[in-house]
Amino acid sequence: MDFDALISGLDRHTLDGITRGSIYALVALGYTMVYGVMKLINFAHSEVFMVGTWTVLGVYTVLGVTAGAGIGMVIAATLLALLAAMLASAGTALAVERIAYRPLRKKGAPPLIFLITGIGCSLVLVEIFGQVLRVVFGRPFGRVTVNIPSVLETKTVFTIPGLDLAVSNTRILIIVGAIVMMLALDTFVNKSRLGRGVRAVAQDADTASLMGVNRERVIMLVFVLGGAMAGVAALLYTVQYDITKFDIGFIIGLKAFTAAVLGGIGNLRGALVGGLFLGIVEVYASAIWDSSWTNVYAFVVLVVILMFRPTGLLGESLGKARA
Amino acid sequence: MSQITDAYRGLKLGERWDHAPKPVRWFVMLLVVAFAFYLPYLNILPFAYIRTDLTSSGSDWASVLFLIVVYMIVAVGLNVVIGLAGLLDLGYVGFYALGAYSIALFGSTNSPVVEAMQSKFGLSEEWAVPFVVCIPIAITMSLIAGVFLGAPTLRLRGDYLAIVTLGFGEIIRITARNLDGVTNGAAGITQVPVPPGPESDGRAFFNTIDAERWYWLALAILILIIFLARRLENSRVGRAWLAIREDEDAASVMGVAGFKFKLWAFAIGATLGGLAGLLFGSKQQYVEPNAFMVQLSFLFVAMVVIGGSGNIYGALTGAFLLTYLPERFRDLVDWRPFAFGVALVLVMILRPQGLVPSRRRAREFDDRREEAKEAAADV
Amino acid sequence: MIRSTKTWQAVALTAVAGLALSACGTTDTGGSAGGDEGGADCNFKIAAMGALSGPNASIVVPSVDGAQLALDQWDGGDCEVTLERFDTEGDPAKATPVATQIAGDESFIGVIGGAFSGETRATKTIYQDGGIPMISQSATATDLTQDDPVEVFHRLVPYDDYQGAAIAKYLLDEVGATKVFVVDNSEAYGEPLADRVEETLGDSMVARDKTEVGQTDFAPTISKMETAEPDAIMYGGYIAEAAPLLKQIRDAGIDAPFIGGDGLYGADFGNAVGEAGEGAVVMCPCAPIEGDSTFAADFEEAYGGAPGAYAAEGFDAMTIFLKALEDGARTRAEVQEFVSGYTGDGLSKSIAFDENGDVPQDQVSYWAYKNEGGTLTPEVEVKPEG
Amino acid sequence: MSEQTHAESSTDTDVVLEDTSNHDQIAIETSGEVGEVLLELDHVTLRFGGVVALNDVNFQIRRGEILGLIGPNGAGKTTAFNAMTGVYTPTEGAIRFKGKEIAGIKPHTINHLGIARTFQNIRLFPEMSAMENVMVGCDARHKTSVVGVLFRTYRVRPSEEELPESGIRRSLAKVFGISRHTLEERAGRRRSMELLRFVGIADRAHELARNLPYGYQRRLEIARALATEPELICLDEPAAGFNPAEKEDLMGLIRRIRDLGHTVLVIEHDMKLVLGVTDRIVVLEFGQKIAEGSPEEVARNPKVIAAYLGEPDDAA
Repeated sequence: MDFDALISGLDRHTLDGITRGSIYALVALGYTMVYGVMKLINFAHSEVFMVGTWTVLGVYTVLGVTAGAGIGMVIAATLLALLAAMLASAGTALAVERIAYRPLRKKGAPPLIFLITGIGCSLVLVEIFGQVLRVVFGRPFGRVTVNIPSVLETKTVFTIPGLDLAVSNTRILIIVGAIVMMLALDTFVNKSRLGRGVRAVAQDADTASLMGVNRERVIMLVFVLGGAMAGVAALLYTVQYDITKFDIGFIIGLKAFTAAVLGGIGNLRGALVGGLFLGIVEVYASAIWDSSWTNVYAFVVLVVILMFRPTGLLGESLGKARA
Repeated sequence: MSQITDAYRGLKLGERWDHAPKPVRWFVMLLVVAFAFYLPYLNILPFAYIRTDLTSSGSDWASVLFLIVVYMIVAVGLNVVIGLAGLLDLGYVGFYALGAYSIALFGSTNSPVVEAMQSKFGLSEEWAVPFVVCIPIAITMSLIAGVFLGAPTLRLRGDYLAIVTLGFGEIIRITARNLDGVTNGAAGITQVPVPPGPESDGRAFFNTIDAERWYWLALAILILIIFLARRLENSRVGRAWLAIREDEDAASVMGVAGFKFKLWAFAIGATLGGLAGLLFGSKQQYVEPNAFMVQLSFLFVAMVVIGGSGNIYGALTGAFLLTYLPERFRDLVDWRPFAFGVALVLVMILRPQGLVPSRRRAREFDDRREEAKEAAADV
Repeated sequence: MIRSTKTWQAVALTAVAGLALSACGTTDTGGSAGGDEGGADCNFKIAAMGALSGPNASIVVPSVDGAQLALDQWDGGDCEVTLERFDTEGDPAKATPVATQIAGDESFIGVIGGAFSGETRATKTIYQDGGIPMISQSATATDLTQDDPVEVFHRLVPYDDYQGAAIAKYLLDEVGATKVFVVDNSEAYGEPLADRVEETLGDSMVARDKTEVGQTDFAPTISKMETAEPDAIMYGGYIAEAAPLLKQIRDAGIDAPFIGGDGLYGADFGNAVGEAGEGAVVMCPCAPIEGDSTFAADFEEAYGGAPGAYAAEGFDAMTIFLKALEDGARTRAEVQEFVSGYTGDGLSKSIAFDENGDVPQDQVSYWAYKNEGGTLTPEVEVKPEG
Repeated sequence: MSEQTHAESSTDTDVVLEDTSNHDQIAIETSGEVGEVLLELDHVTLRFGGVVALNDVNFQIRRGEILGLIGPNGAGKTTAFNAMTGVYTPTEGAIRFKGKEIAGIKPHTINHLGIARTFQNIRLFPEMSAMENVMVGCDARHKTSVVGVLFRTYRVRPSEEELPESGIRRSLAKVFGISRHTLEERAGRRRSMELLRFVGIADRAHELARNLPYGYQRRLEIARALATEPELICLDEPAAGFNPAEKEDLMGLIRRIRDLGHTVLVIEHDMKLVLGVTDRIVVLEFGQKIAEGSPEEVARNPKVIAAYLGEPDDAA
């Protein structure tokens, strides 16, 4: 136990925690929106994220960009990769909805069944990248870790005076990117007509349908939005960690789901708060002890918080997103 | 597909079974049980194709049967929690691990706990807690864990419970992996004891080669458990669980002590999970933390749901298929997980009520489908 | 009552059908396929058991391919030997039914594996009960031979204790490090290895941290490194985590040399770590395949790639079994006796097993491989003191 | 055959309440005197945030009476109900049942003390049969534990009529007794069937509750509540959605429930029904009691008339 390490490096650890938590938060949005509207844990969402990371790799490979490219090229490649990842992830999410959830909804199946098809879909997606594509195309697909070239070279942009805390360009990209996307989503859900539909269905599906809100369209929208946010997370993830792998979604998904519950599942701002909180808790605890207990800290904190706030930090309900 | 199911429905097996005279039912059940005990030796041609050791790289049939029965015990336990009481437990592997670790920690001469006891009480190095004593220890430990986990968390609503239990499963595994001084850490514990029995040819009765003995032992335990679980289902306890699953507030006003019964469901589930883990650890004679990953919990839930949650025979069918098929089709090697995923999605979409749904759930499901249709027609 | 009559008819019909079919014949399952043929026949099977599918397959498949290559190149005369591949996914629970099957089928006279320590621990008593000799190409856990050895178990790789010592020696002698930062993955492979490195380094280790398998964000570890200012970093773990760890180390501006154990050894290493891994060192108890040997070329021709992890060990393991058959061994006991007393030069090292089933340390060569442009090239041989 | 008729009639106008049950088996034993105070609301106030749902409400229910609790929508009737059955805890004041404070006690414990209720919006266990629904109610009075169910440990020496007929079983039961579980199950089934007969829906005892017609569901709720052997049964708008003929039947049923020994509290909108069946009436408006007395007194009370004129009767 080394509390001194935590105290002396508090600023540094907080920054690390926010960086880690930003990605959790973005992925958590997908869980939380789907839950808000359908009261369903979309277990395949982790794989929606995974597809995004492979898309980034694909874009970089096609463009042939590597480290040390010109600044214009870097920006263009990154934006293109972002767009592609968002599209691919949103598409995957929508496909999962169509294949695994919609037929069940039509049949009025109980929630447990959705859970199993979700797990099944997750396995299928994982295996597509780990097995099917490998057999068809060979490398880089397969069960090995694959490097994604660091198009954006990590450089210290500025140092926070007084704290002696170096902030790198990748960190700025991750934190600012995550917060901007979240604000955009929050505004969309709260201000736009489509967003109001989402909130209406989340609050009371029956009343919403009486008021003329098309529930099916809202569900599609929620999957697309959640998927797109996972796509953003995928790009930021590759910028920070440089790798992808067929099963990379699993742990991120687990953490993001925890974050969503922690913040109050169904609550958009809860996802942000939960994600950042979880990231910071994990980094703090790892600084004091070590990382081999990380999941234990995360879950213990979750249980303790649920004891006192049974519906998470901000409480649930996408309907009352203005909380 | 539908032709087959229609033909099956035409037989009205369920109804016939209900109307069959009692001696007939007993006789048929006896036949089924006898057949189950005979399975390891199954060698009659067309039926023998179900064996898993026919291909050159197959696996031992009796060992696979043993694993199937262990998972069946798990499924029966989890069915109490998920199918009857309606509590979504995604950390069931935690109890399974506890059972396996209990017997390893107290029964193996290789375990640090036993070594500590030896030095503390001046016992010989051969000494360990005897197998029969390990059984109550394992059962008690999983029971306590069930109550310990359930008491604070059962007040949480369904999906919150899911993530908390999932966390519990992970905590158990990580703790077992990290506490080197107690559990040998990631290396695991070897020399887990086996049940006592007459020795022959210098081998214990329950040895690593004659897997069919393990299978028979597990099968006997499974039959006992099914018998007891049926008793629970058809009692005030079973009704209380159903009532809670249907409408917890109304049940409470009708005098059903919701929390108490939920805790019982959890504790019973935990005990069965622990018992299955104990059998697994003992047969394996080796316990290590990586055998208890989260994914195994998902597999357990899938067994219960695929088979038809709420129905004990459904859970058994699910456990059988999800354990057996991957072993039978070992030839597919690398394609098995993919096939498994596709099968999960397909089966659930084609048959959302599960393969062998409880008759209650099947009716419930038909009604819901009607409702969904009506709702769709309204829009 | 009509209904129950029908039921009875069905039962009777099934019973008759069952009897009729049982009269037709029985399948030939298990049992002594080899023995039945009788006489001087020399038809045997050798099993290879390991993770042939799943995330860790890339560490195992090359070694089994190596064994197959040895078999293909063998001229057995009257003997006909086949290699059967048994997939365990590296999971001990899945390995036991496989082991029971192998042990129960007398036509198997040897086992190559288990590939990983966990499954080996779970199955070696089964093989012991069956009396079938095993030669592992890659299970390195110390306890397998040191704590509770079984007669039938042999391995071609030195155990973790020695590997740890070799890594420490490399760090001290070749790198000249005095402040080493040791990281492990908390798993059965990485942790004991790191423990041993720590032990050997003594005061030259400045700090130690633990991480998890599946972890990608190593920020807490990096900040500990920044505080410790190490002049070398040792990681006990696998490629999947080493890649992001390395990237984050370099991003943080720490350019101390990075060294890992044989868990990082494999053709995938370069692909995974990318540019950040340039110059990283992987220590492996595997000698580079010498230039005049045709093994590398043969392997490439047969499997379309350079021999990967433990391919040479797999080749050697098969060779030993085949030599036993050449020597006239026809039963498990005879093969077991031959293997235990075997001495000879293998591809990977010169081989002889001690009473625990280990290859004596002085015959093992540790090599440090440096990642240069995505491929691991041999740098220097290290000889740890036993 | 009657099952057929009911299934075909979508409205339940032809349902006739016919009490064919054996009252000896379902009547309850009461421990107190008729007329004594059974339940008392003593200056009960209940607030949700800033909203005052009940404001200093005072009234008593006496054993053996049928008390009506009426008031316009949102007057706090159901809130008072929920407070009595443990769903809410009063902010101030006390609720006493047989002299015992029950505020803050869990709903299932309150049920065990002797209060049962029905719900305004029917809350049966939809996937259980009518019979099973009532059995859940009977179980409230049963004692068998989980261990008792599993291992049949608790044995009872059976009385003569409880002994099985056949030879071996009879001897076995004489020696080892019969498990409490078995006896309770048997008694529960018998009692449930009687109760279903009592409310007049025994013909569809084995159908899932969700498939029963509306009127049957309402009556099933009453049967389920009666099964818990309550001294006080609270009916929350039992006539909602009923046509006049059915209301007439219901009035008879309520009286017969009282005759079994239960005390009845009825919340109702329909003045005609309330005036016709109750002994005494308490009127709430905006969370306050505005009147109390016999039906005649209440009907003449100008405050009550004003309250009801201000709010059209939606049940009419």
